[in-house]
Amino acid sequence: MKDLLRALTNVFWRMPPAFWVTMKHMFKKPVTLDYPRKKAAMAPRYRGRHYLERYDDGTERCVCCGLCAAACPADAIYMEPEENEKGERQARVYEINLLRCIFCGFCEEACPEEAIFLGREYEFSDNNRNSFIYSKEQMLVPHPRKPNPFKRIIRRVRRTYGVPEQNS
Amino acid sequence: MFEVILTSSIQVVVVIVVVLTGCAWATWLERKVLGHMQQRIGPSYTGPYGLLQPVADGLKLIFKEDIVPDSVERLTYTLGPMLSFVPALLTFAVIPYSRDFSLFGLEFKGVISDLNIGILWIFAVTSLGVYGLVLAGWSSGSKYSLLGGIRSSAQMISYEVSYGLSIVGVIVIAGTLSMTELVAKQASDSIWFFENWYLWRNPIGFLLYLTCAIAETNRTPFDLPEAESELVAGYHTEYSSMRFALFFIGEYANMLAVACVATTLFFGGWNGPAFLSFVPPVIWFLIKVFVFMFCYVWLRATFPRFRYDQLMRFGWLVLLPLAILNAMVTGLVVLWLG
Amino acid sequence: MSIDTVIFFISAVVAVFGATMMITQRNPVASVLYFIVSLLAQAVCYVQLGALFVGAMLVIVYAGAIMVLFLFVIMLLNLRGTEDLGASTGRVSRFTKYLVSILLIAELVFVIKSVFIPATTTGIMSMPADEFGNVAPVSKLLFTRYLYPFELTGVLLLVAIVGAVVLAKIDRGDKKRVTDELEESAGQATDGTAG
Amino acid sequence: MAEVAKKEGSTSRDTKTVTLTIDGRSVTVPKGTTVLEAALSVGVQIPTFCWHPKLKSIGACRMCYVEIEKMPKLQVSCATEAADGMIVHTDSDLVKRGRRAVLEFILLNHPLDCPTCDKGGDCDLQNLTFAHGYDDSRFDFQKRRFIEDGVESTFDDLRIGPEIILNRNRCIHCYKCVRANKEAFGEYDLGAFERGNVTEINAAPGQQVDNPFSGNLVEICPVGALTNTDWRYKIRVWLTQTVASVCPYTSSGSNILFFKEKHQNRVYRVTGRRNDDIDDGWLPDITRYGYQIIHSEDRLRTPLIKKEGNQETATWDEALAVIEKRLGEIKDKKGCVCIGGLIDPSLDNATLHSFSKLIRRTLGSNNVDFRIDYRMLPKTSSDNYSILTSRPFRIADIDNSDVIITFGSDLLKEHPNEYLRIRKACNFHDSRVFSLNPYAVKSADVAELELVYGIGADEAIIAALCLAGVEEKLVSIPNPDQLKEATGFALMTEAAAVCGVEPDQIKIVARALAKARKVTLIAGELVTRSRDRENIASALCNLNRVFGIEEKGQIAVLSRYANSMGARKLGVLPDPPAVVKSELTKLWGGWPDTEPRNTDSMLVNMKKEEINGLIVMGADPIMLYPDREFACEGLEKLDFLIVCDLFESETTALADVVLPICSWAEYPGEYVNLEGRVQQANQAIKPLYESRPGYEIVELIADRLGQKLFESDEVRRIEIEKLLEVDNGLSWPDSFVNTGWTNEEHDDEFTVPLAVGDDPHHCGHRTEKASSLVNFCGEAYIEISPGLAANYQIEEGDSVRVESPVGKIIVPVRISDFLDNDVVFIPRNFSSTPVTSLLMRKCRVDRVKISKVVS
Repeated sequence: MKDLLRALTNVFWRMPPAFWVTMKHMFKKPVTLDYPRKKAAMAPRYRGRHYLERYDDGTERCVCCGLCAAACPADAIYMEPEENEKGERQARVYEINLLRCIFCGFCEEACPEEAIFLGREYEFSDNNRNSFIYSKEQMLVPHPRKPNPFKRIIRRVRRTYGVPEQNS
Repeated sequence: MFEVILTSSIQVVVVIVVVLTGCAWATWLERKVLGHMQQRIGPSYTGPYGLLQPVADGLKLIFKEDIVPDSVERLTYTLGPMLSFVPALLTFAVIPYSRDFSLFGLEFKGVISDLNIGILWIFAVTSLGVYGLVLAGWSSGSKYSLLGGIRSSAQMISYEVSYGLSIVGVIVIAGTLSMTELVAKQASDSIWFFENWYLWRNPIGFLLYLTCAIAETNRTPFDLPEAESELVAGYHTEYSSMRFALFFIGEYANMLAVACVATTLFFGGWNGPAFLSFVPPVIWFLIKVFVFMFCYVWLRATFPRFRYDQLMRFGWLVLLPLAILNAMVTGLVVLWLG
Repeated sequence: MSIDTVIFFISAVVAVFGATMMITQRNPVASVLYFIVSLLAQAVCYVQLGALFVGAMLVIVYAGAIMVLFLFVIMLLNLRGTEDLGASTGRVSRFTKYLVSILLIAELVFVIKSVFIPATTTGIMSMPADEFGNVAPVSKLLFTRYLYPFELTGVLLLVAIVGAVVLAKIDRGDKKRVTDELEESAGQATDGTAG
Repeated sequence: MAEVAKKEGSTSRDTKTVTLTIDGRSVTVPKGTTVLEAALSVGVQIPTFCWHPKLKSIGACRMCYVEIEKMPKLQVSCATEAADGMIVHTDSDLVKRGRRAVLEFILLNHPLDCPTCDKGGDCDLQNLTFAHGYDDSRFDFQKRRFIEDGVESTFDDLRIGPEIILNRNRCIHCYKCVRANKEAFGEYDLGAFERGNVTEINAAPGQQVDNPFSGNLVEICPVGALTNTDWRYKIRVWLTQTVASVCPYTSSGSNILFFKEKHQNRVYRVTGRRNDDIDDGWLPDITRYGYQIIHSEDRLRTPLIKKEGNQETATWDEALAVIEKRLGEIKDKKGCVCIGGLIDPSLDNATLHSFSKLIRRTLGSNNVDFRIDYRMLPKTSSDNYSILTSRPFRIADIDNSDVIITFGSDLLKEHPNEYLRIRKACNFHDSRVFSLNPYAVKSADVAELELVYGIGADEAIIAALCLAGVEEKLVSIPNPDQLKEATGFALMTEAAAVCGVEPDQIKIVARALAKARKVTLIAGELVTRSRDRENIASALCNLNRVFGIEEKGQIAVLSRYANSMGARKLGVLPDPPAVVKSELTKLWGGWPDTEPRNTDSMLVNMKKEEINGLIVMGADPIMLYPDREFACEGLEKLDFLIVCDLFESETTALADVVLPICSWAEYPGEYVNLEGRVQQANQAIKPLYESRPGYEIVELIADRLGQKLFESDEVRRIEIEKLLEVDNGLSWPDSFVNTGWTNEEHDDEFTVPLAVGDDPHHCGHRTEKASSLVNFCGEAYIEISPGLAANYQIEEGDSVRVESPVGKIIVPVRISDFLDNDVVFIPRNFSSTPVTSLLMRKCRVDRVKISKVVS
């Protein structure tokens, strides 16, 4: 009997407002975007795909130290170092699996050479998983630079090794 | 004799096509309405307003791989989708969608088969539909499917009785089991064209019918057999491709059938206002059915799923007593009023 | 022979076939399925005889409700394929088995003899009266001539339901006690490891 | 740093103790212990850079500051001797400030190039800075920098050895490398130059750091100043996992750690796993770099089958089918005696035992041997030799022996770990070391006295020693006449004259032997690979009897290969000692009653076509058997030859079926070192290519031949365990043994005695596949004394033609700085220059003729 009464009160007293709520929302403006046709404006510090940076003379900044891979919470970075013709350490293989990446930016934080940073592009879709594993060549492409990203570290390196200031 | 066979064949074909198309676009309707109710857009890419989405979905389902897991019982696994699909279509045999009419010199009846126990036919057929679900769940050899199957059978048993009893009121009032007669008795020539609808004479019966019918068609908030948050996809977890599509169409065909029966029993069937007699009666019928379909979606957008014990409690402790009460009271009143 | 007769015989054969298959299957689910086939064929027979109401009720009640319940129970018990249903091997039960079989065969012979041997014209093939097996006549019979048996059957079912409920209740009580004990022992075990 | 501090130098013999308090804990330690060691012994951790448990303290880094009450300043705990009643604080604020300041000074000139530094991740400086240092630098001026290549933009790596790379900017001047090099290895190729701010560690002028222990310098460097090319820019250490294993090159079984990357199925480096009983934590370079053969490109990848003269790749099934058919044919036609087996003694116990069972039970003959590189083995080995190889011997006991005698052994090449032990005994315990060698060897530099006797006069020198003991009345033996009779010399001087040694020197050794409280006598390969090893063994038995060496120490002929001891104990010989034989008979329920045939007699029988089938497991007889011509002839006459090896070799080239075998890193195995200690080598990586562990191959062959060798791995394990427990029951002879020495005649044309052995950076026939070891030494050479070189007017780097009666080779010359007589040495590890082609199996001393190649 108690169930019966409760059911009846529900039907006649509580359900109509509930229906009203959904009906009301039907005529509100949708909060989602008609995505591929309209694109959302990204926040200024949005983190998208990764880029690798070069020095002004064209050599890669990345020395393949592995700190980004160590910092990566998603274990998305794989690298194999090698020795270049100058005897310096650099990456032979540097891959980021964007399917695993959670775009947290820790790699950017961890990088002691300021060689990697996350750009703003977020549209990468494909029908093949392998194409989401970005290679070094894919990430070493020209890209919109962040304003003076390396000023601090360049100054510091020059100071420690006593390289005279250059106008660049 | 030949003409009868011809006309009924044409009718059968037309009805099947209309029902299947209706099912397809019912999915579109559901996605679109549900989207807007949740302040989303819904399908918008395939055709204008995403209208061709059902076509795309259908093509996708046809071309998908038909996976048959190793652990299934082959025969019953194959039978499952058929058993859920066929009874849903059979229902439409006794639904009157129009008055008798003639077209291209052929005389058509407004119904495929005018059985004198039409309503019982519907109940008999829909009660068989549950075998598809149960057998699919059982034969899949998967725990989720089995649970889905068990749930659907338990739910069916629990709500079938109330379902049957909920229409007793209307039948007692009308004194007939024939669908065409039921429609005819609700006709009215006055400006208040809806004055004879059985909805007014037996509102509790209508609510009971609606509730039980939703439960019978496994729709939200009674969609426990395929509760995706607990059972992956319930009884059809292991199905893919067209086998899955058969379940899908079966479910929507059942929804349509329930909407048609509700229209016929409580909303005067194809009867429309007399002053708009130039409109073909089938249009009125379709409008009413559409309203019911919309209500299905509306309901889905509004209410969460029952918990299993709530479902059982509601079925046995609320619906069943109410249904019995309704049948008895209506019977007594009819007896008393002669 | 009209088309109705043909359909009648076909469905009759199907009904017997279904029944036979039902009792010979090892898989309980298959048995249920064959039984449903048999029931549907019987319903067709009724319809062919003009008893639409009886046919529909057969489908609704037996095929639609009771057999679903059976299936539900089978699935709950999860009897699969060739599972041994526990044939009893006692001497008495073996004896009873034969006795019952002999009785059943005797009964069958008797029935067949009484139906076929007289060869009267009022056999199974004679068409029944109009309105046979439809709503009104059946209701009339039920509420007049057979009212008393009908109500008695109701009482019988009620007794069965009450009995089932009582049995289930007792069972549940036992389970509760067992689970209580289990919980207690589990609690002790965790206490032990914690200490 | 977690290792227990037990400094060898401080285990002083007097047992006075002092008691002090460290961080509130009372500690009692022997007098002479430093505060640091006292603290470590009770588990108080003190950070250090320059301290090393196996080296003397110098207090260079000052990181180990502690506060000692009543002392005005912080004290360097590694150089402060613990005294009674000291109250030491290791964790006070003052100490913390002191450490921080020290680190700040150390980091003053240390570049922040951790991202490119190979040490990053297991760097002491990183760890300790993280634990104790400031988190930012206050120094804002230019760092000291050594510019190596004139290009300022790059960093400053300097290659100071074949494998070692030095970055002087990173060096923090702990001097551990220099000290280890000097104290532990006795090498002077690395040193500290200049003073003050510009102090630098560097290779000695004109020298390369290429000593056989140079890898340890890299391991103990606390920063990335010394790195090696093996690990250079390969992988970060935190991506690797370590697996404990043992070395398959040294017979002491150095304990090692594999650093493996689990996803790549690859081993990246090997470091030491300090075990004071065996290796003290020092690894010879063979061990450290020898692992590279595992990932050599030349590894055999699939089984090969010879078809119409060509070896073609095949599947295991095909190869095994061929084996089943052909071996079956030989077995049916000729009988089992016609099948033999040779096995490499550096394989693990399971493989050795399975192999022995395959030959003995499945094939039913006694033709099984592991002694591939011994010439002219006697038909049955005598007890005198066997007993010398099986006496209890402990490496750690070398430390506290006050007299150590090495006899006929170039330890540096044969047993590097024991060499370091002897050096340690010399440095830390003032032990007296005497070296008795047929020719001068480098490892004799530890010796107080090196007696170089005439080559081939091994018995004579031992006889001289025995006689010196008697004549000088250093020992009293009951029947000196019998000794004289047995040795064949009446007087010590007679014997001394035969071997060309001053009698006085022999007397010195004899006196030391007689007075010694504890003796270790090690006999090595220079005599044991000799044709007359039985005689020499008898002579050693006599020596033992005269001086009672075993009562006051240990005497042993050390086995050369990693598991020779295991092979002996498991009876993988044609005629194992009777006890082992009976145990095996018991285990297997039978023993083939055929004539025992060792490597030598198997080759003889092959030549006579009485042995038609041979299974060679991991060995390369053509390369190592000391008569190449003879081995080749024997193997070529075989009907059917199965070779299981890691690499293609000359032996595999002759084989009808070649099967790839796993290296020791690819399956778990047990090895018995020369002490009889069973050590476990764990599986580091999954088998590479299609290779399989040796025992598995043996069992597959046995399965094909219709016998299941072992019911289960457990059965095999139990059998091995039982065999290893068997005491071979041999005892010293109860009287002097006749050694009967005669001088060997030789051809006048071939006059220069030739010594053949391993290069210090190589071992056996496989290490030339390890690229780092090839960097140390990549080709054969002839080592020649300056005097001889002057005779022939040849200079370093010239090519000479070396001819013997049976063959000739052309090799470049190295003028030796230790050879002083006319013996020449040629390493046998290089397949391009097969030195065994100069050898004759019947000779005791091979003699050659040298002529300069005029280009």
